[in-house]
Amino acid sequence: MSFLYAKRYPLYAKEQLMLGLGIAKGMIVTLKQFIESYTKKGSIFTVQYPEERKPIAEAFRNFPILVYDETPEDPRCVACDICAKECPPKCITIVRDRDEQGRGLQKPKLFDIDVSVCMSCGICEEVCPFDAIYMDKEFELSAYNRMHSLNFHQEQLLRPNSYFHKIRPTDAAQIDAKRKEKEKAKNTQPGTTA
Amino acid sequence: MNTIPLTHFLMLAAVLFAIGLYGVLVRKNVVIVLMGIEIMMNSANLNFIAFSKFYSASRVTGQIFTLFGITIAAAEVAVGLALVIAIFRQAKTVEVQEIDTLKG
Amino acid sequence: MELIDQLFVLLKQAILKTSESFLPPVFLPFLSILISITAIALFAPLTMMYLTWLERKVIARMQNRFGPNRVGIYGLLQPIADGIKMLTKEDVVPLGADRVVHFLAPVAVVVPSLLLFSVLPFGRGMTAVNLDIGLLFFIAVSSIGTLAIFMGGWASRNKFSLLGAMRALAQMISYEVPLVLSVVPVVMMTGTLSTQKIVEAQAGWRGFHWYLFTPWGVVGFLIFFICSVSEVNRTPFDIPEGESEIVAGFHTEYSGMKFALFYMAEFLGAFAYSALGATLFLGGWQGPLLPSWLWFGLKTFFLVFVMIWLRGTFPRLRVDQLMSYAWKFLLPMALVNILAAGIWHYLSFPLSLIVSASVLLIGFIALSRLAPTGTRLEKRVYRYAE
Amino acid sequence: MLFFYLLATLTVLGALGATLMKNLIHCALCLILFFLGIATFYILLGAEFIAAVQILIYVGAVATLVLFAIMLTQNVVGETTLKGLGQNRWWALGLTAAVIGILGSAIHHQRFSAASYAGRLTTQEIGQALVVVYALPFEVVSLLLTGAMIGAIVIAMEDRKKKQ
Repeated sequence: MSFLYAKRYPLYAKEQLMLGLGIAKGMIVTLKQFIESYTKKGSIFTVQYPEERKPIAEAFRNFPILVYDETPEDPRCVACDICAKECPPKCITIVRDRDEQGRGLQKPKLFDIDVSVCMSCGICEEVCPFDAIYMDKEFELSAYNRMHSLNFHQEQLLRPNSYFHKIRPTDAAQIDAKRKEKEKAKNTQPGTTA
Repeated sequence: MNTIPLTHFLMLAAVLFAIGLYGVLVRKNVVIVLMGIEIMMNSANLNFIAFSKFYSASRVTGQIFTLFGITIAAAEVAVGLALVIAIFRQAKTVEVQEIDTLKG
Repeated sequence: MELIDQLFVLLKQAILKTSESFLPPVFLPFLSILISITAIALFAPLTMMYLTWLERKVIARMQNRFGPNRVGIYGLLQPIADGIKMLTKEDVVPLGADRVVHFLAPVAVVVPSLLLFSVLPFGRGMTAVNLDIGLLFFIAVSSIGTLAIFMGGWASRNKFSLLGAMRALAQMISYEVPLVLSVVPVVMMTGTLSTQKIVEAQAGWRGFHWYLFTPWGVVGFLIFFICSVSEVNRTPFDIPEGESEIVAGFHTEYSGMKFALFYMAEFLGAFAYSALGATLFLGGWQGPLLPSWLWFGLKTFFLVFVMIWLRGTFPRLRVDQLMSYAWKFLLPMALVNILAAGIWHYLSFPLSLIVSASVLLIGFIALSRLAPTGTRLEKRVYRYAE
Repeated sequence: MLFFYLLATLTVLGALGATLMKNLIHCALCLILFFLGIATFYILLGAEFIAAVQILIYVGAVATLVLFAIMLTQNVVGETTLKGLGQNRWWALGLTAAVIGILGSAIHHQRFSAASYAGRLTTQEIGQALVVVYALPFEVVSLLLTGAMIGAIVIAMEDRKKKQ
């Protein structure tokens, strides 16, 4: 293959007269930018972050949250531990809730996600059979120390279904439709056998 | 400017001249010797200006001679330092005693 | 109109008159000098602070962004915030540096740049010290600044700053020569070195008596401006503190207040040189309507804007390009300019314009023949590879 | 009067520093102090033009030249140079004392008429004299300067031929 290389050659007469032209052209470009920044509307596109905010894309995902339907006490999560097993960096810890006799309940007593470890890959969202865990869009999560305050407990993770609709309207709608069908199928199916 | 007598300036110039001479005689590094010469030239110029102020006869000539003095000193330093650099490149030394290849 | 024009002069006289009552007469000359000194001492840092603000805003606008607007309304308090930050920063002195010279260098840099202000004619009758060798004093004092930069570079005992200092020294020396030569035609035309009289010589006829509107004036002004940009180590010529190559050049080892002094000296120098450019070629405070000091401010502001504009546009020159540009192009052009000014002076109007302009043009073409070669891309021919 | 003595001590200190300092760079800086001191004396004696020229040429160019020379000839990396004062210090001291003595007595005995010409010399007059009365020396000096410049460059320039 052939390389191009810059060969030096003496200036043509025409170019000699135009020696200063390149400088002038460059200066005019910057001057135009300067004036346009005051006159033209779109020329400065910086967003003043805390005051103005760019709208967040729908598919944006950050750290997971637990969704509950009516009351925070009974989240959709049944503590089946699938997401904890699937999570690559192993940042989810679940402890099943036990009633008085010690039998396991369909509810997590303790549900921790170590947000400093979580890489927001979204595997837990895909893997969860009970649509309990979804990725949130909240990214302003600064904390005072690394150890404890970044390990989110169940109370910090629970969000109502309405919040889920707000941040991801299309997915939430599909999921609710699917859940309603399953609900209906479950109602009709035991109904027929009985 | 209250009148500072002429002798003060001449005395000062003499002292400076002596310091320059001392520097030239004693220091081993050629660059400092050149500095000493520079100091001597300057003290001479000071004399010219002092006389140009105190004598109406030498009013203009004093300052003109200082101008010439300054140019000559500048030219002298330029050539001197060029020589020093050339010697240094050759003999790798700036010691006055060691640069004596012309000696018999 | 006259009142506004002579506002500051009357102010000074008023202060003198009031203080006459309780001060012994022997102190009055000192007081009058003191007033102009305090005026400069207040005016200089203020201009320096708001030049930094202006520079950041203008360059930001050229790069399609806003520039500081958090501190204060339009970021107007930003310079003060910078000042406080500079004050609180710890002042580190490198271990091997000889402390005397390390401490002395920033002082020796700021003092000349403040001295430059004493000679500038801010308005009609508003020159702090009306020396009859004002211009020569300006150039002499600015050459002291060069040395101080060397002291700074040498004292910090690190290779980068020494390299930066040597480059700065070489650059400033080689640009001082065309600077002085480009000023010579102005002195020839006015016959005096005092900045006050130079401005008075450009008076009248709605501003067309400025030296800029003569063929040698245009070329002289361009050479003067280019040399002053390089003398102040700004943009196309800012090799001494070339951030990309040698860390920060001669003020690498300076932090806190000392670095602020270097920074201040640079901006004071920029302001002083553009003010001198305005005085010599754009007719200092001459102007039709506005008061004289406002005209001076506008012209200097425009030249400072051009300096910042240059900073927003151009990349940095290589050291050898910089040197060859000074010695091979600017210096001969300045000499040709002096010749053209001589012709302009001794020929009558229509002829003088044509002859001097043509002399300058011929000079330009002859010199540009020496210009570095252009480059054209060509296919490489391999002897063995193919 | 006090002003004069203050400046005098400053200048003498600069000169002494320039000759006696061990560290070369400090020598050069004292030399600069000396040049500035001399410039203030010129102003004291009413020769502003010469003072400005002095600052421009000496502090601007000669001091830089000296600094460059010190840089280029510093084969010893450290800046503390060799012991400057050779063994011939004593008779040199004697000689300088003799010089001061002779000059001092000459100044002392000479009766100077104290007619101090107060008028300032304007740069106009200097320029006029320089070109009209002293035109020939002016041209000779310019010749000398060009000769010195070219000579200095030729001496100090690396000669390429030897390199290959």
